[in-house]
Amino acid sequence: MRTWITDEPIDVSDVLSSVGSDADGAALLFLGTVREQNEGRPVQGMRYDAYAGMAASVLSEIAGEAGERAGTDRISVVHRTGELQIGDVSVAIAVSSPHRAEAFDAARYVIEQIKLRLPVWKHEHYTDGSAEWLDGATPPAPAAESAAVPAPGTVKP
Amino acid sequence: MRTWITDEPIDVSDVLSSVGSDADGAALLFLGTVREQNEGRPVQGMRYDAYAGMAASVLSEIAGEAGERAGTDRISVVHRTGELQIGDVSVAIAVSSPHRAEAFDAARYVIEQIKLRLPVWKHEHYTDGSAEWLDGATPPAPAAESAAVPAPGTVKP
Amino acid sequence: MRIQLLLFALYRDLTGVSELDVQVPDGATAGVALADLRARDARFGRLPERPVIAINREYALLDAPLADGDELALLPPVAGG
Amino acid sequence: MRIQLLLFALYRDLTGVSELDVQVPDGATAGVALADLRARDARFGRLPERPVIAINREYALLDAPLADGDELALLPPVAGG
Repeated sequence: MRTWITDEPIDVSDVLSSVGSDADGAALLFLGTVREQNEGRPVQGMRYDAYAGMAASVLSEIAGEAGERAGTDRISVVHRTGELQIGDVSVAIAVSSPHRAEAFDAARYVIEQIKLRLPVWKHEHYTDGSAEWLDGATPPAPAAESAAVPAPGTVKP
Repeated sequence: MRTWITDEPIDVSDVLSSVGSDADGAALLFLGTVREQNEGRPVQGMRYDAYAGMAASVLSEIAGEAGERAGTDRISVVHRTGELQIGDVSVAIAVSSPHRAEAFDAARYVIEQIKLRLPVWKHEHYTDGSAEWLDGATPPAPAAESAAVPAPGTVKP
Repeated sequence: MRIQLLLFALYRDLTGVSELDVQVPDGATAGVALADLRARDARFGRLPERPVIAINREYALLDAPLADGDELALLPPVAGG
Repeated sequence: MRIQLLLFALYRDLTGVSELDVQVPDGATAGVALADLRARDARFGRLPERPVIAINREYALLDAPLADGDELALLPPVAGG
């Protein structure tokens, strides 16, 4: 399991080759890339801002959850920050697992959770010189403090 | 759209880089690899036999269907034949599309249809020297000949 | 008429035949051609009675008619991927 | 007590503040601390009343209590990927 946030270009071959094992019959690599237009507006580029310290731990949590669901620890996820051009890779997710369904499910879970929970923001620049923060998702509220405290007698040693 | 059958090792970077466009925000690469065991039996290697001429056209059909479903023509699929070792890539599927759901769906469709319809057979060799043809899928029956003939008046010019 | 018969994988192992140029009754369907072969050549008796087939590289039904020069392939359950 | 306040993206643009070391009432929840800030500093009036927050890099509820030295982040809707 390897997760990181970087402001350097993502080496996708490196991400892919960090997963895989003789026990695995399936490997999957997902890439998110910057598109040339968004809802019809021609895009010049995109700046990704992150709450870097928190993003690193959220990304690691997400990968851990995906690995648990899929029964594999061969998961690598990297998210880019900084100024990106059209076609640049903003996120790369690699998973390998004994069977294909798990690899698909895990990669899909990671990208959906990234969009839902990762503290990252996109500042899109348009060819007309304007720029905008893209609409985002409201992360699920954490469990209330009181609910997180185990009831007496339920604490595991 | 690029599909082919090969008895040479698959260059996965090449397959991945054959998809992608400035219009696409998602790219996906799926790899099938030879596992070290199958239902508990230690595997030495695998020979893939194909009805090559037919496999090429079925693969092209499958990719066409996936592209139509996903609304993208950025799909590459290659299937390997011949003797493979543990870890060797037997199939590589790359798809890119404007949004992620389509890329996931198309790649998944291609691999499921390959397993269902591609005239390829696996001869698995075990470390104890034995070998076996793997159980396969029965491809869906084609439509009956009569059903394929359009009713009078329904023929498009 | 003559057709080109192709066998693969397990069916090749069962019969010892991979490719065969054979005479079949004029106007025979694939099913009739196979029954005819089975009656004449014991090796084909080792195959399932209703195998999946392809005619000229396309999946076909056993009741599809054959034409002279067709390529008829007998396909064991497939296992790509 | 003092906390470290962090703002990102749109919230940073709206307030002109990215990072601020601030005094908040002892024992305040995050919500109370924000209300206090809003009362004292007009810039924070431009933010939504109930933003998503993180305390010490974990998502938290506005009624979560703060401790001296905590890092309180105000997070606009996120857009990773």
